[in-house]
Amino acid sequence: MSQGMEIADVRLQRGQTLVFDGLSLKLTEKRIGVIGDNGAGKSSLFRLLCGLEQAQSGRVLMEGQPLLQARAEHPGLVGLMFQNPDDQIIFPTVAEELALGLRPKGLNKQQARARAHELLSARGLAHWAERAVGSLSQGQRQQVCWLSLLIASPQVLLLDEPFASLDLPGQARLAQDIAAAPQQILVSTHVLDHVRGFERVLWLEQGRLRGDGPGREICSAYEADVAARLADLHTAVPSHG
Amino acid sequence: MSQGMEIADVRLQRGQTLVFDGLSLKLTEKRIGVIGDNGAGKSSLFRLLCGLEQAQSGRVLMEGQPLLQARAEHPGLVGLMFQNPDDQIIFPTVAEELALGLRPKGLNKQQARARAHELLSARGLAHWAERAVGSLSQGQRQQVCWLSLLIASPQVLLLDEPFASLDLPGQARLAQDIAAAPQQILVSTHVLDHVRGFERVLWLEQGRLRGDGPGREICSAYEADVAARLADLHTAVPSHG
Amino acid sequence: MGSLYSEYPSWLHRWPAGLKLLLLAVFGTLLFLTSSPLLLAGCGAGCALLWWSLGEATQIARRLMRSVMVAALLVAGFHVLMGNRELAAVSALRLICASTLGIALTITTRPSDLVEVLEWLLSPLAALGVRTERAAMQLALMLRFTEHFFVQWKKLDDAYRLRTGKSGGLRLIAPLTIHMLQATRRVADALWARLGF
Amino acid sequence: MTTPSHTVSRHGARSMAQVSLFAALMAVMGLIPKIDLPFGVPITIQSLGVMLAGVMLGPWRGLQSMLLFLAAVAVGLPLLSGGRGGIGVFMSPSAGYLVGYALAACIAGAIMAALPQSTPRRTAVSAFVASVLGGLLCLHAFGVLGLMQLAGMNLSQAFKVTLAFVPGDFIKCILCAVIVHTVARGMPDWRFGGRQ
Ligand SMILES: Nc1ncnc2c1ncn2[C@@H]1O[C@H](COP(=O)(O)OP(=O)(O)OP(=O)(O)O)[C@@H](O)[C@H]1O
Ligand SMILES: Nc1ncnc2c1ncn2[C@@H]1O[C@H](COP(=O)(O)OP(=O)(O)OP(=O)(O)O)[C@@H](O)[C@H]1O
Ligand SMILES: O=C(O)CCCC[C@@H]1SC[C@@H]2NC(=O)N[C@@H]21
Ligand SMILES: [Mg+2]
Ligand SMILES: [Mg+2]
Repeated sequence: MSQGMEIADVRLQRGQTLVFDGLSLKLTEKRIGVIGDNGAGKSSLFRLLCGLEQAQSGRVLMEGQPLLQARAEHPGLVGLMFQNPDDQIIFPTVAEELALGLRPKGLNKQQARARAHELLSARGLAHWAERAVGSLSQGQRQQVCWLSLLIASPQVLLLDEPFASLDLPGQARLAQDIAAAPQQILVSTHVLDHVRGFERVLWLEQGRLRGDGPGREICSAYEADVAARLADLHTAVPSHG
Repeated sequence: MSQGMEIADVRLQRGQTLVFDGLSLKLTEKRIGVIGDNGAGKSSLFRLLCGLEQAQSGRVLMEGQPLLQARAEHPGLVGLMFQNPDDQIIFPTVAEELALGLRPKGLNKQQARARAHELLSARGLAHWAERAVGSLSQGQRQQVCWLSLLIASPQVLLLDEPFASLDLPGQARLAQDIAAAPQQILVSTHVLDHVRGFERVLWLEQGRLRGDGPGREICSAYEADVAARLADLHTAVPSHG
Repeated sequence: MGSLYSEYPSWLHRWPAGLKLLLLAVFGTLLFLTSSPLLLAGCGAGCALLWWSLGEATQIARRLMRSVMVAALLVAGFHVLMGNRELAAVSALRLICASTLGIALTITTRPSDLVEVLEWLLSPLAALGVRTERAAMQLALMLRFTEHFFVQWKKLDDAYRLRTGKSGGLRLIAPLTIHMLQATRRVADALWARLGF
Repeated sequence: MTTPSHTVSRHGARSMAQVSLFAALMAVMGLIPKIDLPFGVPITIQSLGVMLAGVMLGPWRGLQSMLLFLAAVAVGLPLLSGGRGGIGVFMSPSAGYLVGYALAACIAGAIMAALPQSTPRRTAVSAFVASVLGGLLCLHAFGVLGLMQLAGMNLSQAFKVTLAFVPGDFIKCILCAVIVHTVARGMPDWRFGGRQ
């Protein structure tokens, strides 16, 4: 885990939108927050880091090796918790969904199922095992997404707004889980309090790095910027209903 | 708008889950917040109030009239902003999507398109009109959902966690929009600050009304309850990673 | 739901949908009236030119085009095996030409514009009591779902590949079926919540 | 009160979405290559779509979904296997089968609605029976009529031709049952055959 992940001079185009143009980043810290406005490129960054998007130019490296090559050699290297739970969930029942993440580890179906049941019981959610994922509330589905990542335990975790639909106890529990996890974790969020304590936070603005530093510093800088923009808005345009 | 909406002794079963059993509510206030844990029944309440779910027993009334009958006589009576933007969006481009909400008003296609372009321009988003909805970021899609509700301007607005994916400026702008709207609005959210100032907040717990009163009071009660539960958790179970 | 409609402007985007549809109908029929390999080869060259002239707009459909090519090769291979080279050339070329035209229409025409044309074509039926607006909406939904099959498949495959390191392949048929059936419920809910009475 | 034409009922919305989905399924299946047989009627996967539409949606919606699909084909969208479309195809030897698509879906749906569905396995068996009777026998009957009308064959010739498709279609009936089994397990509340 010496070099971590690295993005070198990446240019990423998604459809018509040029999302990144010459973005470079070295990601070695264990906890990294990613903040910024809607459309700034947080999800695109995560998709790039797990290989779902291919850069038009530039490189994405993992421990100095091209990401796709590294992934091919070690399945289960990088895991992504999708921003929208429905994009992540594949199977109809919770147990099947959790079991999927264990297949790359070489467990067979029975073993994987058993592990899934174990994890659910440990969390007091044993009754979810046979429930249809579609019959859970949105926040419950987001919890399933986190559990399925936890059980697969990839080396690097990318969490794309994992707190968005969770209730307050759920947010606190996830924050604990994150703090306790041994892996490297990147978290994107609009709830700054969840990343304020991180050693490093990236502030993206229109695909460029506007800020990069300790959580406390960058979060306040972003908040100040937001406040300034809102003040401008109030003086410039009368509110329209 | 004298009587508003009313739920009388409703029992609602969704699949295997008995969501409400004997829930009764009179909703006359102009701004009502709905808070509670994941799975408490917030989304189910909204689906009931707009007629998407049918109670097994009990009645849902609008101005004293059964809801479905009222909706049949006045299309565009109740509008729902879905919790998951992808559940709400039907058409591929932003302009089409916005125009759809105007059809019940009897506008033809051209007129509806023109109105959609107007609204987008007024918000400085004219360049979104022809964009594919699928190519927007999640927060941008949530904004589209709000705009399509705003343009359809139903008499009652049900907003199911409308802030969840919005960035900070977006949240502030939506809060302004909500404050400025002339209609009755119900908002469910996990970000309590957005409903703390409301005249009335409902706190749902496992399908029952645990709290009902002024925003400030109910929000602190809920927060206190969450804090107590988390403290219990810490003393009872050692944190598991 | 996603879309095959390309946001890259091309010259064909500017043509009216009705004209494009008419041309497609005419050429589509002509393709099946002729069975001369030479004539069809000419059509093939024309289609290649068309495809090339659309430039970046075709990017979104390249995967689809590749699968059409594979299909054409399979069909041609079959007929060659049966000892009929001419038929091999003819059916492969037809398939490629017809698909190119169809894809060109799809990527350069907003589905709603297509539906408007269809609505107009159906309008004489209104006199017979047919709810043409509903038929048009239904056609629009059909086109949406067609694309949604591919979008959903891609989402499932992305998620599967990410989590297991392998492509999902046929294993994803069952989940895809369920996701699509659930999509009908969501779309129905959204439709009714927004247009319903 | 007359309902304005741009609004839908709850039932109508559900029906529109389902009908559109199965028409779309046919369109997607059209992209899967067909195998041309020398007498002008291809082997295609679309007949599986017909069975599924009937079994999953029931007679009325199944019929509508096929009519929607055929209308889209007639208007010129290249949705038949091999990217074919336009009015022309209704003049070809396969026209009988095409008309049969609509009626076969309807009949398969009606049969499905009448058969037992208490467990996923029983539902799958019912789906198999419904697709053999509706999606195979009935579809081929219309196909034979079409071959006699449009390809100038006599009954026994047409019968022999259609026999060439039976093994393939039999496999499709099994596939249909397997898919129904999956759905019956994954979505226990799905109403096969459009049952109320
Ligand atoms: N599938 C896509 N195709 C084309 N463009 C896209 C796609 N997804 C996102 N974009 C565009 O790329 C840019 C970055 O989007 P991204 O989803 O990374 O933003 P984000 O920071 O995650 O925003 P949010 O806070 O709303 O989730 C935006 O301008 C967006 O419109
Ligand atoms: N489609 C469904 N079928 C069956 N049960 C459901 C369905 N949707 C939700 N439920 C169940 O109904 C209960 C209430 O769910 P609901 O979605 O209303 O919760 P919520 O308060 O909106 O939660 P969240 O904060 O996670 O959005 C939960 O126990 C949930 O598991
Ligand atoms: O695409 C067409 O032109 C329609 C072809 C009809 C093919 C019929 S459907 C029943 C039978 N089974 C097949 O595989 N092909 C024929
Ligand atoms: Mg995002
Ligand atoms: Mg909810």
